[in-house]
Amino acid sequence: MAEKVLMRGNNAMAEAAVRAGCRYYFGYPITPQNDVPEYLSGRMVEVGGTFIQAESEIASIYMVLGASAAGGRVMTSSSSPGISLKQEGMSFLAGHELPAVIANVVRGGPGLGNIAGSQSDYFQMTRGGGHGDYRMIVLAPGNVQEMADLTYLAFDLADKYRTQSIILADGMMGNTMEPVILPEMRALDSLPDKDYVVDGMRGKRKSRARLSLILEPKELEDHNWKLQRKYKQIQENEVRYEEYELDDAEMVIVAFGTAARVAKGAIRRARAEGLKVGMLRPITLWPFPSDVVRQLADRVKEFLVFELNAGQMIEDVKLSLEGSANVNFYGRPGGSIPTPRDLAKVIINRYSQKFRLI
Amino acid sequence: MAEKVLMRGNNAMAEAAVRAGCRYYFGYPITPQNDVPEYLSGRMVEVGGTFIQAESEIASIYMVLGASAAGGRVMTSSSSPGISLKQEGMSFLAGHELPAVIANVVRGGPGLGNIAGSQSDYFQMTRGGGHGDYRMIVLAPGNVQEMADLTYLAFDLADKYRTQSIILADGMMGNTMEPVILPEMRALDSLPDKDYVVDGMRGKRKSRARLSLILEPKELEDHNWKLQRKYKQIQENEVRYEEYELDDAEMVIVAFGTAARVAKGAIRRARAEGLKVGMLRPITLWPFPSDVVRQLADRVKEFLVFELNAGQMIEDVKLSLEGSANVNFYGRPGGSIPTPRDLAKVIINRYSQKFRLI
Amino acid sequence: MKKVYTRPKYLKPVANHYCPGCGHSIVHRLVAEVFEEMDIGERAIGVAPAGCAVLAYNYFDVDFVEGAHGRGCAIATGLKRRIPDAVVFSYQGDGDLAAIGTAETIHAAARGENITIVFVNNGIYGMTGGQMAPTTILGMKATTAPFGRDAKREGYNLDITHLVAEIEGTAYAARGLITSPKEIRKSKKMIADAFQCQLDNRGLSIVELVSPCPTNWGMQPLASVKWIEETFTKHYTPGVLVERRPVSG
Amino acid sequence: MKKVYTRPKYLKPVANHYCPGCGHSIVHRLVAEVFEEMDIGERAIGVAPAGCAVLAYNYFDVDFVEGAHGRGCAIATGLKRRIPDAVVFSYQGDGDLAAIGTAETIHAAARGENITIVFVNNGIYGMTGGQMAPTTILGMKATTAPFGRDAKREGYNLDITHLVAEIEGTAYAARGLITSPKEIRKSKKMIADAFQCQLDNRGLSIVELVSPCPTNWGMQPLASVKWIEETFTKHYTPGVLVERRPVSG
Amino acid sequence: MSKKGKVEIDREKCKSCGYCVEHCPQSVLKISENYNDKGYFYAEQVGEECTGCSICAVVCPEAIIEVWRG
Amino acid sequence: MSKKGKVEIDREKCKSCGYCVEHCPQSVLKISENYNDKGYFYAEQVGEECTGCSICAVVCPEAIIEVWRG
Amino acid sequence: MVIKSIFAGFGGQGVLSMGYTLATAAMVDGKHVTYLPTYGAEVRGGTANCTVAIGNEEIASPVASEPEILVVLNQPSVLKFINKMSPGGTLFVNSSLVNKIPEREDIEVIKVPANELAIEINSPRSVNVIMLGALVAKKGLVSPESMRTAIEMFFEKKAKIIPINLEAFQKGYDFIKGEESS
Amino acid sequence: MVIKSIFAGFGGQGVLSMGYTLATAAMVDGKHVTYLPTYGAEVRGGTANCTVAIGNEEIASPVASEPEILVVLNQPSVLKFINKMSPGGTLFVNSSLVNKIPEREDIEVIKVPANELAIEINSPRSVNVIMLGALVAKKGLVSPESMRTAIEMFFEKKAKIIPINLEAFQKGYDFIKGEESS
Ligand SMILES: Cc1ncc(C[n+]2csc(CCOP(=O)(O)OP(=O)(O)O)c2C)c(N)n1
Ligand SMILES: Cc1ncc(C[n+]2csc(CCOP(=O)(O)OP(=O)(O)O)c2C)c(N)n1
Ligand code: SF4
Ligand code: SF4
Ligand code: SF4
Ligand code: SF4
Ligand code: SF4
Ligand code: SF4
Ligand SMILES: [Mg+2]
Ligand SMILES: [Mg+2]
Repeated sequence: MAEKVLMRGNNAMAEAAVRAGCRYYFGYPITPQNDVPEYLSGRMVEVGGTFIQAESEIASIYMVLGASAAGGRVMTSSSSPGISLKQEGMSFLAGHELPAVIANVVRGGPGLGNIAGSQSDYFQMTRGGGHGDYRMIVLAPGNVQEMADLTYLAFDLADKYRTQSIILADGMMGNTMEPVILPEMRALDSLPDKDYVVDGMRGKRKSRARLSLILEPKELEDHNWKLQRKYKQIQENEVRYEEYELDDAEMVIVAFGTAARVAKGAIRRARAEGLKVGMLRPITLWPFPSDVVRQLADRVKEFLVFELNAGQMIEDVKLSLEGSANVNFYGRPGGSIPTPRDLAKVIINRYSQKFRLI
Repeated sequence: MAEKVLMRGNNAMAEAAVRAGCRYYFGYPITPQNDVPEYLSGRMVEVGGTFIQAESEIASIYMVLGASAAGGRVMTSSSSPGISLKQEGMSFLAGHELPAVIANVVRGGPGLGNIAGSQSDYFQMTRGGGHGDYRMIVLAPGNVQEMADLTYLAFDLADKYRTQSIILADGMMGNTMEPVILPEMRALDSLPDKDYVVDGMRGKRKSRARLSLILEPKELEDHNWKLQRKYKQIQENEVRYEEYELDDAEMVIVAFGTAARVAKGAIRRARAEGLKVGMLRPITLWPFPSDVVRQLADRVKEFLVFELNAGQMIEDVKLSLEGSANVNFYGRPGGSIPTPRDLAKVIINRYSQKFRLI
Repeated sequence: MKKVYTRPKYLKPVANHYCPGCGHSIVHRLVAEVFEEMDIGERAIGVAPAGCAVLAYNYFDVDFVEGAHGRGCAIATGLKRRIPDAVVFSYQGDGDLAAIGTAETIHAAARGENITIVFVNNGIYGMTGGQMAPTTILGMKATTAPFGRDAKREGYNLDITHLVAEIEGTAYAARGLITSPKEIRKSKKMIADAFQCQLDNRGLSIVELVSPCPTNWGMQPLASVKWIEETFTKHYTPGVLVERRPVSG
Repeated sequence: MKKVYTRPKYLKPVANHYCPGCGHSIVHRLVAEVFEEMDIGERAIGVAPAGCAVLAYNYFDVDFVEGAHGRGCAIATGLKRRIPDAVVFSYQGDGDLAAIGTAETIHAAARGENITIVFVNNGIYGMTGGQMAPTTILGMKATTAPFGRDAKREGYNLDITHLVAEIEGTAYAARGLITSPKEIRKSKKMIADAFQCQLDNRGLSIVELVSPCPTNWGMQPLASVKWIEETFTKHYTPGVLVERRPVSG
Repeated sequence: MSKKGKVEIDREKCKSCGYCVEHCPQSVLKISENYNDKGYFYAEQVGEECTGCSICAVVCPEAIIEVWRG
Repeated sequence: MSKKGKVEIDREKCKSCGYCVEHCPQSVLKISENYNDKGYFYAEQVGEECTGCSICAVVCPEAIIEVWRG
Repeated sequence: MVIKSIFAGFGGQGVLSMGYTLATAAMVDGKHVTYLPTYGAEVRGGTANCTVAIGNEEIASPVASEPEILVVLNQPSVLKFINKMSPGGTLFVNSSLVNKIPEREDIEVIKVPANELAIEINSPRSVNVIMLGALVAKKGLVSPESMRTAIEMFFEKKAKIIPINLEAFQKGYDFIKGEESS
Repeated sequence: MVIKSIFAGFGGQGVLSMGYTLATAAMVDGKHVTYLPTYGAEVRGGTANCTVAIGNEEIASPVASEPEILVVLNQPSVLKFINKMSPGGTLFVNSSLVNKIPEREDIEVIKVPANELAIEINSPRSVNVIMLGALVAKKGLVSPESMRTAIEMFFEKKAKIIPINLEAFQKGYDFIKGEESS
């Protein structure tokens, strides 16, 4: 087994990308994810890959589109405002059906906001902030190890479904260092073949075009239904989540990423007081583990959604539950991150109200 | 009363903007909304306003931000890909708390898609396709008359709440001509005063800044809660919808915009066959008429959501119902618009299955 | 008798959607001829613009990626970096390249990106129906400049090729006309030189083709080419604007 | 004794967050002095950049709008069109103005937008921690150009002020240094001339201030100004680049 | 000059722009009085003096003129 | 030259950049051996030969030098 | 009841103004009406067409997937649209330019030699208005008076050519009435 | 149990490397550990600081809102952070540069004249490592062996200065052990 190294979340993500076979990175600086381009500017030279600091986030996403159309494993990263700028390009990637890995190391919003960790881009990432009916796989790492592991996975999923995989982290996750075991380096020739790539006919085949303009409504409709079938497949196959202390739980916290991390600490405190609290941590935010939530409601009637925003994932929880359990929300927008103790208070409070403790 | 004129939806919207006191328009051509900039390029000269064809959608949205910060009633318009490009700016407008009216004459997506009418930007508009926790008032006109009326209203709402008002139309609505009665021309000096405007101190007051950067998380959190309170207020005061043939309905269609138009025709056909079908047409997509939907479910147990997309508003319907009624979906993404007859078939089919007719 | 001219092999044998007399269709032909003559069609990859040439991949018989409006140079960059031995070109209109795509164009030049830009300047937004372009000259009418472009109101027209030529990473910048047989032949030479530049790894090459848009100019085809020669070229003089780092030997 | 120099009135009496020896703080002072001397502070509206000067409104005692990264000229356009008698300026860094904001800058110039750009060129992305800027010169290191900028790998540095100067709508373009007392005085004169240009309604005015970023250059303040004079100015020569349509009489 | 040539025009694809007619040095092309299925009055060769110089092909936007010479 | 001047420096805002010290033609400024609350070794006037020329103020990034002359 | 008509022809034949004028007349008549032109220049060089829906109730869809009326000015348009027509519909063809009409027994075909008629009144550009005259005479979708008003409104800024267009309208109108009474 | 420490001082005092080295040592020790530096240059000219959390269970939050340990190298940092400290915590001050310490009776204050000690070993830049020595000696968060390994790892590319830094560590360590035993 590989050795543990102390790495910053952003760097673990960047290194995992290289190990997953990513040789094309196009980005633009923005706090709190600057480590990614900084790390890769040197690293890509070492592995013979391409690093370009583009003139903007928009240029980067279209460089991604170009390199992906030509068959490369390719990545870009940014943070909230920069991700907003990429929305058109992300819609194009979806329409063109091209794989790409995109990291959003979320900061406080809206507008210029701040550079603290936040989760307020949940809607943007899970509902498609760009135009048109499309979805992307959204992976939410819960610690630095997962920053590496899920990034590694993201490339395979992207290729498998010809889709975008999003790494949805936040400023704190990106900048925290933890010991991490890095995934192994993939040999480039072990990567899956792609038969849709635009790389020149070379006298071997007919000309090809990758495109998303389909003027005839009926044809564009068919294209859309095809996309929807693919999304359906992803929903069936790729749901990922973590169950934490759920066995005997009477109250379920639903939280992801940094919030889930804090929630674990809070749950330990609550359990220390004798409260039967557990957590469901969606790892894939899309596809959302709706069935798991729904099934939990068969035995647990009290849910608390905890997010570092004003309430976004709660919609997915409610859509899953369809009224079958009670849902409360606790949220902190704007980059505020409560301590496990703060959250434990909220949990204990809700729990006592519900189960008439005290 | 003013005379009826035959006008294209896009032009009716543009003229209504001028009559609402809009004197600043910044835009960029994109089909199917080109009439808007074309109309206003001449009209603004007539009324002494400003028309700029910007170098891009991004530049336009930031020109909007500037003119709004300086106190003007200001508008931009675009269609899906162009709206995606504006997402960063829209998040900034939300953070800066600046009013603006933005029209999205939706086309088929994702990517370049096509120029037919579509409703696949519902998520983008109602959930905020940009980063951060923010919402915008989303008005969905059902015909050309409403293109004018809701645009007129949009400016007042934008000023009242210091928010963005979105006109969510589609290619067909924008390009259809119908007789319309235009709202009256507002005198510029009748427009509400604004006390937050950045227009130079002029020796009269201290310097002011309009901004969204709030580095301290606690302060940005407070700013966010303040925004949320405002959104709450809008939800309480500004819900708009149309009820159509609901009195005795046993099945409710939920549809907006062009889809609702088609649905009316389908309902007339269904009723001609003796089916008790009605429609709820949300006019404000955000705030969504959740309470109305919820109350309807007290007596109607069968809902059919009909959208010109692969299923987006259905989430709001489900969130409103919380499992209290049965919901089905019929959708056509990619610019396909079914005929009233097609839709009637779907309705009759569902209705018969449910109520065991035939 | 011997066949001395036939449709170039890298143009598909299909009708196109361009209006009668449109410059795009001539430029397509020239590029396709150059591909055949230089024997680079098999490794060519084009980026199609949002613009009248949006369907270029339906006509060119080479690989293509459809671009978003203005982002041709960025997409071409991604393609070229992934497949350095491909001949990558971005086909763009004046709105595409000189308005929304300004930053992408300027910075591809600054990077000395080894791609070729085929830039069709018709002084107007053709596809969307005749709105003002950055290249629309003073006095010229457009659907969004109904009184004719006025410097005070609509600003000046922009010579983007000149700006690109000023940038060090640009190896070759030229402007040709799509008007008479003579000018068309010169333009073709420029296109060939631009691609040669890419083959020689010299950096960015751009050829601006000043082209008629009879439809949106409201002119007959013959009148439109005449207008180019008499009026439009006053703002856009043909010729080689810059040639840097010539291959030695 | 008479007070012959004091803090200008349009600078708030507060400490700023800039690093020791940072050029931004000197430029702030110069602009504030010009406002006072030309008596235009009461109708000044600034646009703050995303960049080290993001908090400019905390220091300038005039009205301000905070901009998004790169969009200063667009926001300034909106402001100026709404309030033509205001003195509108966009304060921007080299990343802001010459990378992400390229299109906005070029087109504000093309429109001859009657605004003033105060452009601080420190050859680096200061705020985000020393990444390469379009203006980073060849050989110079940056956190995203760890081996030093190499034309083949990272492309050439861009002289955006030169490009802007080439555009017809630009009435005034100049480049000054923030180094010695002499150069600083010249720079101040340029800033005053640029604002005068706006007062005279002559079109776009831009002043580039070549400024030290001791922190990200990894130099002491005094070493950094010396490096500007000896090395950086080889790429960015100070002087007036263009002056168009001078006021008659 | 005394070379003999001929052209073949794909009349269904002709859009009647008139460029070939305008530039043919031998004036052997003209716009027909008949139109094709798309409604365009197509160009056609009317004289025998064609030299096969290919100028018409150089200006034709539709790339539908084949030229023979010999 | 024989004019008399003096400067007053807001030492708590000084960041010790050294510009004023470097450029004072009279060399009457120096960096102190003491630091302010922010930890910067601030600049101070040490000689009497100040002419009030204001050059120090022209280069000071913090705009914290007031100059008197007369 | 809502009646839908499609007008189709080459770009330059005044197809869109036909629809627009008819829609205006319907508005003047106080009817419900929508007019939907083809929009967007994304595909060029095809035929132009537009749809008018007129009725005495709210119009559900401005699109005509099965028009009751089809007015075509050129050959390609006949081929393109004839199969969409609703059974019992009426096809108006400009018989001066259209000779091949695919057989359909369930529709009525009205041939109007519009080019010839236009030449008769010395106004070769009025082919479209002549067809409108025929349409109104045959189907009475709007009153002739409203149609005249609509024509006057349409040419408001070129008052000079109002008379000739009114004459063209009458020409087409009379052509049908003459046929009917003959 | 998780123990959180904050390290704070001027930018140039090696504050971040203090935290980083401690975190590395904890990793070598096989402990759970997180290290969170201040990031982003959006506000300049302040103090630098970082947080290290070490424990034998998963670490919930890398943030220390109530640190058990505070290590400060300059005066402003004492004032900024002392009130956040958790009761019963330990404050390590570089007493060479810090003279004002606000009173708090519920914490222990360890004064280390780090600048002087650094000069004693002829390595004025090693103030931070000396403080680390003191910290480990007093609190035993990690083993001295792991700390030495971490120092070696940190200076891997500047092998020459490893010995002097090991010496600095020992100097701080011994300072505390000396005090304790005295
Ligand atoms: C983001 C975005 N904005 C706008 C458009 C609409 N659009 C398509 S092509 C075009 C302009 C075309 O003009 P030009 O580039 O000059 O090409 P031409 O048609 O003249 O050849 C525009 C504005 C779009 N497709 N995408
Ligand atoms: C859309 C967006 N992208 C990136 C950033 C991050 N960002 C803030 S400032 C900056 C660059 C600053 O460099 P420059 O403009 O040269 O100003 P300086 O700090 O050097 O004065 C960047 C990339 C942002 N705030 N928004
Ligand atoms: S609109 Fe202009 S550019 Fe477009 S195809 Fe027609 S002539 Fe060509
Ligand atoms: S990082 Fe550079 S530009 Fe930013 S404040 Fe510090 S010295 Fe100035
Ligand atoms: S080949 Fe020459 S001579 Fe013959 S038709 Fe063409 S242009 Fe005329
Ligand atoms: S040049 Fe080509 S398209 Fe034009 S008229 Fe001649 S043959 Fe027809
Ligand atoms: S005013 Fe002149 S002489 Fe006096 S301290 Fe300043 S620079 Fe020196
Ligand atoms: S120039 Fe100003 S900040 Fe710099 S040392 Fe002198 S007084 Fe201090
Ligand atoms: Mg064009
Ligand atoms: Mg900079």
